[in-house]
Amino acid sequence: MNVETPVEALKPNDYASDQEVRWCPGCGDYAIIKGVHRTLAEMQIPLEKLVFFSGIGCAARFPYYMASYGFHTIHGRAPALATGAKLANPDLDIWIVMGDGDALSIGGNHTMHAIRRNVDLNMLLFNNEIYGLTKGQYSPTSQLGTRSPSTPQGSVDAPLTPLSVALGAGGRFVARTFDTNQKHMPGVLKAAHAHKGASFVEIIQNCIVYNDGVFDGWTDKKVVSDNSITVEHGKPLIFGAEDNKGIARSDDGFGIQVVTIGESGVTEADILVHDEKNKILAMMLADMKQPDFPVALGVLYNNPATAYDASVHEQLAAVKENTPAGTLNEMLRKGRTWTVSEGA
Amino acid sequence: MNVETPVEALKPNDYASDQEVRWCPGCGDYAIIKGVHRTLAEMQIPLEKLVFFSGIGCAARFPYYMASYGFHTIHGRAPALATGAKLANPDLDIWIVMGDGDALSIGGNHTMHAIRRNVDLNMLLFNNEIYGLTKGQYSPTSQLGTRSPSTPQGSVDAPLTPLSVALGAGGRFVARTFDTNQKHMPGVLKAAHAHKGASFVEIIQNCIVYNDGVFDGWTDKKVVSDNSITVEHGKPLIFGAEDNKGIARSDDGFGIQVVTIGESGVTEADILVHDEKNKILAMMLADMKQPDFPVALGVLYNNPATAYDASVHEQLAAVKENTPAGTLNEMLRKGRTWTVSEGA
Amino acid sequence: MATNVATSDGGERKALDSVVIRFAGDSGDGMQLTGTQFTQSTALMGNDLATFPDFPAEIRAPAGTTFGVSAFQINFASYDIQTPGDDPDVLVAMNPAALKVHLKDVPKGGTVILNTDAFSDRNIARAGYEENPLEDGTLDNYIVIAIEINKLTNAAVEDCDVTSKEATRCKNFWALGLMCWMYNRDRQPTVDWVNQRFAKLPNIAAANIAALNAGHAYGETVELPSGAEAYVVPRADVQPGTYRAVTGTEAVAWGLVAGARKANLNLFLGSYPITPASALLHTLTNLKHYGVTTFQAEDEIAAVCSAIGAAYTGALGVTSSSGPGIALKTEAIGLALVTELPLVVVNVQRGGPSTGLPTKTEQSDLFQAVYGRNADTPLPVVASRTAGDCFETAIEAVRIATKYMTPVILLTDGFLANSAEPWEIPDADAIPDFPVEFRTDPEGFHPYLRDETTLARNWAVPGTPGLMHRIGGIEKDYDSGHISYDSDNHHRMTKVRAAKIDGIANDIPEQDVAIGDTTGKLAVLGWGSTFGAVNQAVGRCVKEGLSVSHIHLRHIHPFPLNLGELLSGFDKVMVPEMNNGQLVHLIRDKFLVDAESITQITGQPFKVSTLEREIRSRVEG
Amino acid sequence: MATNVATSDGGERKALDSVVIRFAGDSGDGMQLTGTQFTQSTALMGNDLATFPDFPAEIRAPAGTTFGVSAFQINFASYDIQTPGDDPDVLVAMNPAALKVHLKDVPKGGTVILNTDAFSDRNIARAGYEENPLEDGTLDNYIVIAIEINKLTNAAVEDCDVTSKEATRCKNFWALGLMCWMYNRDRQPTVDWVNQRFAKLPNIAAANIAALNAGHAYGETVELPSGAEAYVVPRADVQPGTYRAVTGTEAVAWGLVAGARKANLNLFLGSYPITPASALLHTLTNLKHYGVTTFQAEDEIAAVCSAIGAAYTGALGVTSSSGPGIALKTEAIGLALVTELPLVVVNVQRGGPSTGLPTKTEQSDLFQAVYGRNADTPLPVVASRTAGDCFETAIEAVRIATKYMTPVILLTDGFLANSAEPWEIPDADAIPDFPVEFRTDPEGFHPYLRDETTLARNWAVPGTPGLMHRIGGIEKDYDSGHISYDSDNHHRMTKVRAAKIDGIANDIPEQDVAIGDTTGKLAVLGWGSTFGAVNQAVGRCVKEGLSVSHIHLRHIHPFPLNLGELLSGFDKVMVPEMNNGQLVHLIRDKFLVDAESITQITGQPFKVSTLEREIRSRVEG
Ligand SMILES: Cc1ncc(C[n+]2csc(CCOP(=O)(O)OP(=O)(O)O)c2C)c(N)n1
Ligand SMILES: Cc1ncc(C[n+]2csc(CCOP(=O)(O)OP(=O)(O)O)c2C)c(N)n1
Ligand code: SF4
Ligand code: SF4
Ligand SMILES: [Mg+2]
Ligand SMILES: [Mg+2]
Repeated sequence: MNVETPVEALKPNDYASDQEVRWCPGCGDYAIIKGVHRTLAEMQIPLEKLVFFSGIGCAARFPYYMASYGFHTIHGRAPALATGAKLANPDLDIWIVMGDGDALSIGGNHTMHAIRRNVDLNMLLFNNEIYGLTKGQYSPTSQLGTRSPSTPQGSVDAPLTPLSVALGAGGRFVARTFDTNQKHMPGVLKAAHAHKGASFVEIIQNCIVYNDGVFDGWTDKKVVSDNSITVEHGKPLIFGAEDNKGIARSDDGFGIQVVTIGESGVTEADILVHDEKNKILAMMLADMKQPDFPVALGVLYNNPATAYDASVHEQLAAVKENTPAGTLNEMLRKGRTWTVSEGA
Repeated sequence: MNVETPVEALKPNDYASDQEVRWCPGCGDYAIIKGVHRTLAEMQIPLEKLVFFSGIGCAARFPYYMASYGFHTIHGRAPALATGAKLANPDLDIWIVMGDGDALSIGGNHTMHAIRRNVDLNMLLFNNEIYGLTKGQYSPTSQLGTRSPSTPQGSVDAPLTPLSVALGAGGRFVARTFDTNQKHMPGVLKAAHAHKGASFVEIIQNCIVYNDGVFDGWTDKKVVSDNSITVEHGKPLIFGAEDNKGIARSDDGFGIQVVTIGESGVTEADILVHDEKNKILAMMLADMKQPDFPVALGVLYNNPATAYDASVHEQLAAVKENTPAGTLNEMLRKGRTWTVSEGA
Repeated sequence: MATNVATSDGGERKALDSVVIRFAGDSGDGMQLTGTQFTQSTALMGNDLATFPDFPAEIRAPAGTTFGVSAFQINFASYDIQTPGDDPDVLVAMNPAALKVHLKDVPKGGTVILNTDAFSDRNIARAGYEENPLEDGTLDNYIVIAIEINKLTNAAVEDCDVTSKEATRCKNFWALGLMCWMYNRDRQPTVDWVNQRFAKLPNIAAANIAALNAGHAYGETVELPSGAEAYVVPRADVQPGTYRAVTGTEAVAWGLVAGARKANLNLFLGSYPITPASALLHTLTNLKHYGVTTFQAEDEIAAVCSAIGAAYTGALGVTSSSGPGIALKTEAIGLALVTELPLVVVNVQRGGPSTGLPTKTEQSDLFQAVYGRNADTPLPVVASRTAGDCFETAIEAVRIATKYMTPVILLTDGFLANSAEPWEIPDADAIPDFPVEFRTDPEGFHPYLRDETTLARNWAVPGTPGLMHRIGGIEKDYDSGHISYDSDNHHRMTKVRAAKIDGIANDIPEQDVAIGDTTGKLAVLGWGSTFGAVNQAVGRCVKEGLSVSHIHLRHIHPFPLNLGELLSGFDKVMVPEMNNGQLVHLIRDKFLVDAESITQITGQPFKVSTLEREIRSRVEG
Repeated sequence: MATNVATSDGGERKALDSVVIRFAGDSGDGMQLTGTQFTQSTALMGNDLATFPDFPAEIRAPAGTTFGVSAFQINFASYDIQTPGDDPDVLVAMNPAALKVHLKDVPKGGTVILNTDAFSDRNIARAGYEENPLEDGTLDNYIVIAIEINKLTNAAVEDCDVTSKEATRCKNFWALGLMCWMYNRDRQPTVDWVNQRFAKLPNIAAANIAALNAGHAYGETVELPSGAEAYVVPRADVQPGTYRAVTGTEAVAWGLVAGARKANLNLFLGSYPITPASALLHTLTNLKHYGVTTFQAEDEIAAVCSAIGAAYTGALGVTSSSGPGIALKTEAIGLALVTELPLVVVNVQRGGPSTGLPTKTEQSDLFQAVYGRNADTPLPVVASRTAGDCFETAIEAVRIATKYMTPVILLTDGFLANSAEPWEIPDADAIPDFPVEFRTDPEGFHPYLRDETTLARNWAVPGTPGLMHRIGGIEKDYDSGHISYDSDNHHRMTKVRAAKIDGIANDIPEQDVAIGDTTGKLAVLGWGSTFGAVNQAVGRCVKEGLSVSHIHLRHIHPFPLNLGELLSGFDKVMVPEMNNGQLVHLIRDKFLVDAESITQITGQPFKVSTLEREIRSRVEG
C-alpha cells in the first residue's frame, strides 16, 4: 500500500501545507517560511524525511504550514522533543523553529543542552525580541529600556545575545541571517543542514505588531550595507556601501575594531580574514552590536565534532556487537536462578 | 523583645550551626564550608543579614550547617528563589550554593537568567563533575568518557565549562577556586561579595565517593603550580613551580599560548598582564584546560554594571515619587465611576 | 414587554427590558474596543450588564478568514443581569467571515447589521460562502440592515487629516455610533476616551469622533427596514452606590493589593506571560505605588519560586498563570506547602488539555487545584464567581494564606478575566484588617512552632536578630524544626499539615443558598463563573414555582462545614460545570450523595436555556 | 513450631518456620551488601523470603551517627512469605548507633548480636547513649551475643595481603558468616560472588572469604550464650519452577523490555536521576542490546519530552521518576495525552511532600497520577503489588499505552523498587504478543482517525511516504486532525478522549478477590505494595474464620467493571494506604460506599499486626 514519492523535483510550494497561514499580515515570519521552502527545494529534501518541531509562540506555528511531518509541542521544549526523536530515529531530517521567548526564556536550558550535546538538529531561532503570541511582553532578547505591557517603565535587565549563549554552551555551528534577507538565507540554512551536529541559526524577524522596526537601524535597505557585515569563510571582513570598511584587530591586539580602508593608513591587508573555525573570532563577531559595530551575518562559527546521536548509536552498535541480544527468556534467566522441582 | 546582636567580633565558628554535618568523611565540601566560615568572619557579616539559598544535592545541604538564615529549596531552583528574595528584601546578603547538576543541568536556565539579569547574588557552584547525592551519575560537567551508572560505556556528550556559560550569558563577575585551596578561597569570595550584581564562582570540589581524584591532575600539591595559574588583576599571567611559565598571545595574534620565559627568546615582557575588565581575555582564560593549558584560578572577569535589583528598586522609587499611593478606596475609584442614588 | 416611551432626545422609542448585541469582525477591525466603549456607555447609563469577549488565539490572523473573527457580546437590561446572554438579538457583522461564524447563533427574526463594503467576492469566498449571502436567501429570516459602512465612514472623516487607510479604520466607530443611536446610548464617554487615547494624534481622534457621530446621525436620518427601530432600555433598579465597570483581572489585582494592605505586607508577583493570565501581570505592574513589585520570570517555575523566595523574606508571594503554567509550578507549590509560607497562586483557567483553546474559557483545572501535586499536599482552594467577586475572593485568598501560612489557589477563568460587569465599589475601609505579626522573640523560638488555634507556624523573617533558622523541603521535626527522617514524626507532620487546612473550615462562612429554599427537590450546585447562568436559570424556575435551589461554592477546599447537611436536604443534586465533571466527584466522595454532572466543554459559558432545560427535566413531572 | 532436626552439616539444629533478621550498621559498613548476599543464599536454599532495605538519604554520613545507620531486614520461612516481617527476631548491630536506632523494634526475648569493638566511648556518645548500653541494663531482656568482630576479622585475614583498613572492612562478611552458620545457609553463592566481584583484586576477595569462613567457624566452635543456638528453616513448599531473586526495579525494567518486544517496538527511556527511581535508568541502560536507548536528560521535563519525541517517531516512549519529578512532567504528559502518543510514565513513589523523605517509601502520588494535570486529562493508571508483579504491570502498561495510544502511569514505590523477593520466572514466550501496526496507507488518512473499538487514533510515523501530517497541543478537528477552535468539536474531542480511557475497562480482567469470599462483613481494599501485609493480615483472619476478604487493585483507572458490584457485597470497606487517604476517595466517589481509610505515613511498610488489629476491630464482636 506504500505510495512511492514522486521522482519529479519538488518545488518550493510543495513544501507548503494546505493550511491557511495565520500570522499577522506583514509579519517577518512570512519571509522566513518562504526562504525555508526555497532552501528545502534547492536541497530536494524528501518530504517524508523532514520533521519540523516547534514550541509555542507565533514562530512556533511554523510546522502547520509545512507539508512535511511536524509537531507543534509545548512552550520551550521543542529541543527536548527533537532530541528524543533524533535518538530514536536518526534517519530523520529534524528542524526546530523557536521564538526568542521559547528558545531562551522558558526553553533556555533545553536549547543550551541540545547545543552542548551537539545533537544533529537544525535549530532556527526567530528572534523578534518580543513575545508575539502573548501580546507583546518583553523577552530576554529585548533591548534595555523596552517598554512593554509588563515593563511599562522600560525593561532594566540586560538582554542575551543568542549566538553568544550558543558559543558559551559549546556550540559548534552558529550563524545569523534576517527575515527579508532572502538572498542570504538559503546559503546559511544549507550550511546549517550540512553541519552534522547542533546547528544554531538566529533569524532576525520583525514583529510588525509589537516590536515593529526595532531592527530597522541595520536591516533597512538604506543602511544594511553600512550597518551589517556578511561574513564568509576565507574572505576578508569587509563591509559598507562602498566596500571600504572592515573589521581589524584592535590596537591593543585583543579584540576587534572597525576601520576604513584608505583612512589613517589602513589597507586591505589590515582587514581580518574570516575563519569559521576560530572560536575567539566567532565570539567577537557574535557580540558585535550597533552603533559601534556592524551586525555580523552569515556562518560565524562552523567547527564540527561528532554529533551526540552518532556517538549514541555507535555505542549502541558496539554493545550489540559485544553482547548480542538473546530472547526474553534469556534476559530473565541471566544471573543466579534456582529450580524447584515437582514434589520437592 | 528584640535581642541585640552582640558587638563582639564573630569568629569563623560562629557561622556554623549546631547541626551535625552529614557529608561523607573526606568530602571536599568540608573544606569549602571552612573557607566560607573564615571569609564571613573576616568580613564580619552579621548573621541575621545573611541568607544561604540552595537547591538539592550534597552541596545543597550547605545552609543547614550555617548559623545564618537558610533555605534548602528544590533541585535547580535556588537562583529563582534567591532572585525573589533579593527583590523583596534588598538589604539581605544573599548567597547561593549549587551543585553542578543543580546549577547547570536542571537549573541551567535559572543560573543563566540570574546572571543575565545581574541580580546581586553570590552564586557558588560546587563543581565535583558528578551527581553526588543520587549516587554517581554523570553530570553536564563530567569529562567525556565518564563511566557512571547511567553511562556504563562512558559518556559521549561534551561537558559544559561553567565559567564560559556564565560569560556567554553576559556574566559580569566570574571566578574560580578549589576546595582545598584555603589560602586562595577567601580572596575570591570577598571579591565576589564586593561585586554588586551576580557574582559567579566555580569552586572545584572533590567527591571522594563517586569521582575521587578527577581534579588531581592539577589540584594536587605536587602539580598545582605547574598545572594551574592564579590570575590577579594587573599582574602578569605567570605560573609554574619555577615561576617561569606564562600566558602569551598566540602567534596568529588571536588567542593565547603557554610560553616559557627564557626559552625561544621569550621574556617577561611577552607575558600578558591580567585585566579583569577584558572580556575576550576572560573568555580565553575560562576555557583553558589541561593538558595544553594551566587551569585558571582567581577572578577572571570583574566588570560591574548596575545590579537588576538596584534598577528595579530605582524604578519602584521613581514610580512612587511620580504617583504617590493613595488609599485603597482611591485605587478602586480611579477611572470612570457612576453613582446610583437612593430611589433612582 | 416592549412599550413605546419618549426619550431624552425627543424621539419615540420602543422600550425594551433587555438586549443582547454581538459585535463581530476581523481581528483588526477593533471589535473588542467597540464592545468595550459600548459597555462603558451602557454602564454609565445605569443599565445592568454582562459582557463576553471572544477572540482568536492568533494575534491578527489574515483578513477575512473565519478563524480571524473576533467578537464581543453584551447583554444589558433594566433588571438584574447575570450573563452575557444566550443568543444575540442583534448581530453587527463587519465582514462575511463574521457573518459566517456568528449568524447561526442569531434566532430567526433577529437583527443583522452588515457592512456591505466588506462583501467583496474575495471576502465572500474566504469566509467559505459559495454564494453571496446577501443575495442567496441566507438572510431571509432576519431583519437585515445592510450598510456601506466603509464608504460612509470615509465620507464622514473627509475633513480630518487622515490617510485613506486610517479613515477606513474608523469604521468600527461608525458602527458604534449607529448602535448608540439605536439603543439610545450617550456618546460622550466614548468621545472623552478617544480624546484621551489619541491626545498626541488629534487628527485620528477627530476622525474617530466624526465617524461615531456620522453613524449616529445615520440612524436618526435614514429610514431603517421594517422591524428595525430605535429602542430605549430603561436603567436598572440597582442598589444605590458608586459603581464602575470591572473585569475579573482588575478585580483580582485590586483584591490582592487590598489583601496585602490588610495583612500589612508588600506584594511580590512572580509571573510568566500566558493567555489569559498575562493581563494580571500587566495590571499589577501598574500598581507599583501600592507597594507592588512584579517580576517577569524566565518561566513559570522561576515565577513561583521567586514568589516563594519573596514570601520567605516577608512579602506576600503571588504567582499567576493558567493551567499549563500551573502544571509547571506544582513541584514548587509543594515546597511552599511544606515550608508553610504564604503564597497565592492565581489560575486563570482556559480551554485544555495542553495548549488546547488558549483564548476560550473552561473550568477544568479544579482537579489540578485540589489534587494536582505529589504526596499528601492539601491546600485551600477558593473560586471566584463573577468579575466583581474576584475582588473579594482575592482578599480571602490573602487572608487564608497569611493567617494559616499556606499556599492558596485562587481559581478564576478566561471568561471572568476578560468580561466586564458593573460593580458596586465596596468601601475598602470597611474590610477588616488581618495584619501579620512576624515573630521577633527568640525565647523558645523554632521555625515550626505552631499557633494552637490555627496550627500555623510562626513566621520569622531574615534580617531579624536572634531568629536565624533553616527551612527546606526535607521533612522537619515537629518539636525542633530540624530535618528529621523519623517515621512517627513524618506521620505526625503529615497529619498536622492536613489538620491545619481542614481547620480553615471553621473560619469560613457557612454555605448559603443563592436562590431558592434550603431544602427541596433539586439543588443545583455550582462554582466559579457559571454563577450568573446558573443563578438566572434557577431564578426563572423558582419564579415558576419549581422546587429547585442554587448553591454556589466559593470555598472548594475545605468545604464549608454545613455543606453536607445542606445538600442532604435535597432529593437530587446536579452539578453543572464547564468541564467533563470535576467538582461533582469531590461532592460524591465527601458526602456520598449521588450528585449528577452536567458538562459543557465548548469553551463557551453555559446558556441559561440549557441549564433551565436540565433543571426542568429533573423537577418537572 | 520449632522441632530439632539433623542438618546437612551433621549438627543438631532447631527447626523454625520463619525468621526475621535485621542487619544494621553504619552506611559504610556494607549492610546492604550483607543483606543481599544473605538473601541470595536463602533464596537458593528454597525458602520463601521478603526483604526491606532501609537506608539514609545521605551518601555516607559521618561514622557513628544515628542518621547514618543503614539497615536491611529479611524475613524467610518454610511457608509462603509476603512481607519483610513486622519485628526482627534477630538484630545484628554493628555499632552503638545501629543499636540505638533499631533495638526498640526487637521484641523482648529477641536476639541481639553486637560488634563490641565498635562500642568505644566516642561511638557510644555519638549514638546518643549516656552510658554504655552493654553495661547499663539496656539489653537485660534480650539474648545478647557480644563479639569482638573487628578483632576476630583482623585475625582471620592476617594471611591475606590487605591493609589493616581493608581488613576491618571485611567485618560484614564475618557477621554474614556467623549468620550463615546460625541459619544453616550455604556460603558458596557468596564465595562465588566475591570471587567475581573482586576478580581484579584477589587479595580483597581472599580476605572477604576468609572473614566469611571465620564467622562461620566461630559459630561452630564457640559456645553461645544460653538461648542462642543453631537453627534450620526448612525449604518452603513453593510452586515448582525456575526462580530468581528480583527487585521491583529489575522487574519493571524487564517488563518494559518485554512489553516493547511484544509490541514490536524499540524502547526509548528519557529520564533524570532521582531517588528511588534512578536504578531503573541504570538497569535499562545495561539492556542496550535488547533495543533499549536511554537518555539522561537535563531535567525531568526534557526527559519526558524526549520520550514523547521518540514516541512520535515510532518508539515506545518511557520516562521514569519519583513524585517531585513527575510533578514537573505533568504539563508534557498533557501534550502526550492530547496528541495521543504511547508513553509509559513510571513513578517510583517516595515519602513527600517536596523533598520529604527521599529514601523512604510512600503511596502518596495516587492523586497526582489520577488527577494531577490541568484540564480534562484522564489516563490509565496501573499499580504494582510486589517486586515480581512489577514485571506484569510493566507489560500491561505497555500494552495499554500502545493499544490505546495514550500515556499510562505505572505506580511502584521505594519499597518495591529496592526490596527483593524470590520470583518464579515466567515463560516469556507464553505472554501474548500485541504488535503495533503503524499506519502506512495514505488512503483516507488523517492523524486523528480512530479505531472503532479502541477509539485509538492511528499511528503514522515520520519517514512514511504519503502520510505527512502535523500534530500538536492545540485542539484538533475530530474529522480532519487540523487545528480547530470550534466549540462543539472541543466538547466532542474531550468526550472521545474520556471514552477511550473509560473503554479500557472492557479490556482488563474482572476484579478478583485475593483472599476470602466474594461477599462478607469486611472488604479490605488495597493497592500497590501493601499487598503482602494486607494479604497476610487478611489471610490470618480468614483462617480464624473471620468474615473478611482482601481485594487488591492493579488497575486504578479505569477501575475493573465489576468492582462496584463486588464491593457492594460487603458490609464495610476498609482501605489501608501508606498515605493520608487517597484511593479511598476515588472509591467513595465512584461507588458511593462509605469506605474507611486506614493511614500510615511513616515511610515504612504496614505491619501485619497493625492491619490485623484494624480488621478485628471491624469484624469481631
Ligand atoms: C507553559 C507555557 N507558558 C507560557 C505560555 C504562553 N506563551 C505562549 S507563546 C509565549 C512567548 C512567545 O514569544 P516567543 O517565544 O518570542 O515567540 P513569538 O510569539 O514572538 O514568535 C508565551 C509566553 C504557554 N503557552 N505555555
Ligand atoms: C526535581 C528533582 N529531580 C531530581 C532530584 C534528584 N537529585 C537530587 S540531587 C541531584 C543531583 C546532585 O548532583 P549535583 O547537583 O551535582 O550536587 P552534588 O550532590 O554533586 O553536590 C539529583 C538529580 C530531585 N531531588 N528533585
Ligand atoms: S504578533 Fe508579531 S510575530 Fe506574531 S504573527 Fe503578528 S507580527 Fe508576527
Ligand atoms: S557523595 Fe561525594 S559530594 Fe556527596 S557528600 Fe559524599 S563525597 Fe561529598
Ligand atoms: Mg518572539
Ligand atoms: Mg555534583
